[in-house]
Amino acid sequence: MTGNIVLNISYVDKTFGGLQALSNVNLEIEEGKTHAIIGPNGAGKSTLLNVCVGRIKPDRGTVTFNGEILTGKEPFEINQLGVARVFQTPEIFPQLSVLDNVMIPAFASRDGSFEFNPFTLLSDETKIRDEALRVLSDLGLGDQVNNVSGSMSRGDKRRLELAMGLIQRPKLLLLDEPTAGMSRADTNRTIETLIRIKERGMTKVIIEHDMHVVFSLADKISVLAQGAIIAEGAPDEIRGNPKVQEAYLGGAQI
Amino acid sequence: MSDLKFTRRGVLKSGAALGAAGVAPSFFVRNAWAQDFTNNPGNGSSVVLGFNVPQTGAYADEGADELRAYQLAVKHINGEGDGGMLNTMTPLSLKGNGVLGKKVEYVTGDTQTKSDAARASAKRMIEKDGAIMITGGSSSGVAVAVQSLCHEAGIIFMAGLTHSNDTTGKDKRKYGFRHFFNAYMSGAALGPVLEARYGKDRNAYHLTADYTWGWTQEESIKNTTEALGWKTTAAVRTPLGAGDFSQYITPVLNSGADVLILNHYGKDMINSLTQAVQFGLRDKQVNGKNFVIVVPLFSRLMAQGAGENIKGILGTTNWNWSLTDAGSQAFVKSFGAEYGFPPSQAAHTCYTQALLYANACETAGTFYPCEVINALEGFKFDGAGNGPTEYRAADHQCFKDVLVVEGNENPSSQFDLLQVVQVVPRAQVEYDPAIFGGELGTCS
Amino acid sequence: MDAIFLQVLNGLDKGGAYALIALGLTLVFGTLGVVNFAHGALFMLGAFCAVTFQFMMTASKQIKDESITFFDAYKEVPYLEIWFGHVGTVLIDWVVPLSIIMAIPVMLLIGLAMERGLIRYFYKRSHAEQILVTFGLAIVLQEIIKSFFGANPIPTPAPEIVAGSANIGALFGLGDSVVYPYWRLIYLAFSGLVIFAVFAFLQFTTFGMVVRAGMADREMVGLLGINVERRFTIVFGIAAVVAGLAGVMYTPILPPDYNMGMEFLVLSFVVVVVGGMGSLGGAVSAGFLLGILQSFASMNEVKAIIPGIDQIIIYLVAVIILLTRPRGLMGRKGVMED
Amino acid sequence: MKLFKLSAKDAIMMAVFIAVVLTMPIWLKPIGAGYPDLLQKFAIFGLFAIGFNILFGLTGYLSFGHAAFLGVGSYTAVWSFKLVSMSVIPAVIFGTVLAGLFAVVIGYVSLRRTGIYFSILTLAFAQMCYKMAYSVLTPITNGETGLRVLRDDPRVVDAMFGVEQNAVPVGELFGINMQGYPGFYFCAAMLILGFFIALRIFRSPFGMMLTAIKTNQTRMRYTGFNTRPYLLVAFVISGMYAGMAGSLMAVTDPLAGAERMQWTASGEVVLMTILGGVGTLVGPILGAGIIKYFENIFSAINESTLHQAFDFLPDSIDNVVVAIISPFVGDGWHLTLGTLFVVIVIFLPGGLVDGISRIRKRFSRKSHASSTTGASEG
Repeated sequence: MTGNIVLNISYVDKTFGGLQALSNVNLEIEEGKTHAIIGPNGAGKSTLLNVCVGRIKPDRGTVTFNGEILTGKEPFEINQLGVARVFQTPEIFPQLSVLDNVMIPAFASRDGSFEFNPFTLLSDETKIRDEALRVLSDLGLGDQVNNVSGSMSRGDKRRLELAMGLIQRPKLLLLDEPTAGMSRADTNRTIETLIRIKERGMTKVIIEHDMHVVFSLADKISVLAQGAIIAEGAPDEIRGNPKVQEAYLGGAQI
Repeated sequence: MSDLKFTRRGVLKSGAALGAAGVAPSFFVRNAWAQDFTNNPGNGSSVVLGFNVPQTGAYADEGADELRAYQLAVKHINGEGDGGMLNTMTPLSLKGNGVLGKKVEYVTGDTQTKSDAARASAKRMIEKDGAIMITGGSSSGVAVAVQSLCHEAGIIFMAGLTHSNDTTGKDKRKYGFRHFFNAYMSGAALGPVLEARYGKDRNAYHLTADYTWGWTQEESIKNTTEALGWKTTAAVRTPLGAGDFSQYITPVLNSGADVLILNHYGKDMINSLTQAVQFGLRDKQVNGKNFVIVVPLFSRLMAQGAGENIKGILGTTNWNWSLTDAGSQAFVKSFGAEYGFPPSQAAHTCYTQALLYANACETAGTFYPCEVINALEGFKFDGAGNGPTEYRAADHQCFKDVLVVEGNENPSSQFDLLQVVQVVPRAQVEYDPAIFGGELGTCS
Repeated sequence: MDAIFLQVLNGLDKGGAYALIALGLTLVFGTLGVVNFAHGALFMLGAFCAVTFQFMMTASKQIKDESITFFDAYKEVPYLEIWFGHVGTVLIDWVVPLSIIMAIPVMLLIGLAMERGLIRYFYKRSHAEQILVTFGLAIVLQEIIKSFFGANPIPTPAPEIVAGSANIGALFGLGDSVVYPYWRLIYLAFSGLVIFAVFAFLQFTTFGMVVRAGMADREMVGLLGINVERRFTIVFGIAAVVAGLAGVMYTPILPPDYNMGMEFLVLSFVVVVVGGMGSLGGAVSAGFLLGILQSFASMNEVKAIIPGIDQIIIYLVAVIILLTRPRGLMGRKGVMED
Repeated sequence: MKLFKLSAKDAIMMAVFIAVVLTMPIWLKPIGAGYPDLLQKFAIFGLFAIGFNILFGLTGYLSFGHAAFLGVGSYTAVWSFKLVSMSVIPAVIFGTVLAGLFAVVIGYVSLRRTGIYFSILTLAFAQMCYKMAYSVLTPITNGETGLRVLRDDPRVVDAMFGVEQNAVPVGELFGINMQGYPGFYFCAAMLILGFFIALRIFRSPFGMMLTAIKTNQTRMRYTGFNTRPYLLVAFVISGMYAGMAGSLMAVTDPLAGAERMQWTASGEVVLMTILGGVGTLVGPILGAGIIKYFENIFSAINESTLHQAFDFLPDSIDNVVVAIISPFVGDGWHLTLGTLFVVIVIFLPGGLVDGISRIRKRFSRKSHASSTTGASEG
């Protein structure tokens, strides 16, 4: 163990009905690193992220972030601590413009969870607007800022999602399959962006199916199968791990 | 800007002083006050009356009948048609050439049986249409609300159907006049008949509509019946517009009461009566007596809705078309000839009110409200149905005979729903105006 | 004891009526996702089916009252009585139950026409627009009825034989004062029957299965290649018939007038929502629950403790239930929550 | 002044709005609506609808109980007239604040639920207020008759300064009676103030957050916003608008009746807003105007007025025309209103304002690049 542990998931269990979605999951995320969680469909990856952001309450176990216990906190409180999440299916504000979509999270990180400010004008918020424009053009959405976000292509919506996460400058960014449904070119562009952020030292947890993405970004990989972590290590270690191969291939055979 | 009306008070002071002197000949008075009172018709050839009746909601049919009566009254005042009660009313100053030589025109509005809507409608008539008198309505809440508005605006209000004691009691106003009878008079008229029919030893159970009118009626009837020696088992308040009253009727069954008094009007009355009869209350025996139902305020229009259920049920009414006096006959005849069916009590009251106002103006020789009020106060007349009638000066309540009626067991026609049991003479229903308190205010 | 028994019975009776009125509303809510403010108008139209049928059956020969000359006063003798004598009298006496025969096809047609002609264009529109259009439609329907029948309630009595009250007390060994009107007992049984029929239809027919699946997950059913649209039309028709039947059978209890639908509208919404959106069982249980509570709240003993409780009990219960159970009694997640 | 800053476009809109409102007595005269009472009603219900739209239009929460706040505002204002002073200033302030307090309580409870559950909760609260006001609370509300101002009410402040009252006390502002046209201009000033505040809310980050909550509340929570206080503030603001509208009703006509709280009154403001255009700034005012116009003018047309209007036609045609029109006016005004609702929803989806801008767009055939509709449109 070298770095500072930012996120600590310990002994987390979760069952849905009779289905064991997570069983005794322990995970430590180091500061500044990109940690990938991989595993076959239904392994519990998304459930794990949901536990982290407060969407799902675990039956047992705790999640701590920089020493604060997250379990039992409201999603907005968790976000205010510096944990942002990028959703797998785009969760944007479809009726608002692309720019508005990005400005909203920026307000959240500036003003906190609630600010009563009906007497300032949006048009006066130049700082936030410039920041949003910068993030958008970084992600190649600069030409779409005034479009209604709901009418964008799926790939663009995913990038908008990413922009909404990035503008908050979170301490920890949780990415749920950030490139799913993107073209190869878009995927590569996203990878580049994420590498650039990595250089800035933001901690990231990525759930991903695309091994190309995983191996280009991850410093560390955890493998989840049937709700339990079956392997953990550097990318190279995971690549050669027979248990991982079995989990993937075995899963495929069934 | 002739629309600016509410600031008249200061301006009118001098006018009032002149009015108090009250000696000037009428043509002089008219000219002297040409600009002085709200909606003064001045030298115009016509005068506008405002007919404010419910056109939507539960009382829409009653409102429609009121409007028919008003239209008929306008015709007669203007000298069209057969003249109706103009031929029978005495004393009468109207000549059948309009009022003071001016043709009567009218505007209409919808009260919706809501005080807000009624006031809005009345204000429109006053501010926009230049109405010099407002009349109509089908509930006491509306009557009281519009009456006080008219008082403020300096416009005479001739109330339509309103039965609460408050209208000419604690909420009476100098500018408001009521021809219709009230709950107290209902009680006073009903008492002796109840005693004669049902004896002195009875237990009454009241179901009362839970608002001002219901309460005053409950109180009046209770006072009467308790004076007879009846006991009051319970007086239960029911929500207005409850629809289904069964949950209030079931407790009556084993309460030991042998009389059910329904202080309901309109749809509430139809529903509660229909349901009470369904519960077998009319055929029940309690304490060795026949159980009876009493509906203190009856209306023929509403009784239609209760169908067979009203047969044999006692109540009171202001007027019924089957009356045989000359005034009633004349009115029924011209109303029937015009519309093909007999008028309701609401129609009669409204028709009479319009005529009384017009006549008062003619008598006073001016439209100036204070003079018209003077002419109406204490005005004694006959030939408008219900025998000799007086507009009492002290509270602006009309005193006349009250009809005790019962649901007709064997109607001879589709309109023959109510049968007059007794015409209770005026002397029996009169009371001291002081008992209800209130203050008329002054005419300024 | 007698009093309690009577109030329970009364509560059931009220509850049956509430449940029946709410049933059609929740069906339309749950399957079509439409906020139907015209549901009360359907209830009212049903009642006026009975009125119309009564008018037809009692079409009368008018025997003029010669003593009155200035208006058309007459005594009516129905043609049915003239032609068929006693049989005619019986037919007229039974007019309310008989009008069910007419009400079913008429209400079905009205329902189908409403859905095809108007409602179907609003499935994808916002709830706000659904409210405006159905409210507008309700007003139009009301005004049409008013122009034909006037604003006054019209008496529509139950058949003579069931007009009185049954001595229930004797049946259960209670006092003599425990009587209850036959017609209300019939209404209770009838609502039970209709509710049961609707449930059975949804439970045991393939059509019902698809509708239930549609209530659970509309897109899913659409994806299966089933023509959901046509089924929705039929569901709306059924809802109209149920509302109409509730109206027909209610006429002897509440002489119908054009505005009766509006008066029941708020109540039926409260029942449906307290029951939980998208749940038929919830609507029915909420109907009975509210009926019984209302009946008890109206007892003098209760009112003596809390004055005015009978006025607000329904709303108070609605608030308490919605605060303790987020989706009413049996509501499903995600239905009408956004 | 930063507080009064507006973008150039909005400043023009504001100026036009002020001009249009203040000249209402002139341009409404030809259509028969230029008399004080109806003008006051336009302003008051416009204010009510603007406030309702801040909740419904921005957050999407459909309250079916806003009439309760209208009623509370009215009763409070009348009590202020009775106990404090005939001056309208305390009346309006007390009415608005007390309605706001009611809104805090009702909003806090009701906002625990969303969608139709929220609607029914608000409806239930309002209906309880109405039923109580009509019956058991009569000592406070004077029940069916309505609460009125009487000459012998205490009025402590007025008594202190020895202000004499007329036989019929009337609300006043610095000695001007708040009835007739002065009353209208007072209401109009409040409407303009209300419109300005609404405009600022629409253009503020706060307004943007409300719109975002409407669009995707779940996402807002994961974006770090506690949505509940936003919703509650919006609810309270719109409740205060309703309270102010209610107190203005009492100012122009010192009487408060319970039916102002009935569900039909709540439904009316919903209809006004939808009719004009949910989430638009001027739509609700337009909707309010149309409904009040129908209620007051169409209901007053009777056959004889129609005959007068079509007098220029030959008798036979006159009769036919009158026969066709008369079912839709007078006691048939509901029919016209209902038909209007249906027609507007079908042909102008999104309400009048949205429909009109759509039609304009179709004619101008502009490029579709910036076709933002909804929340931020005027």
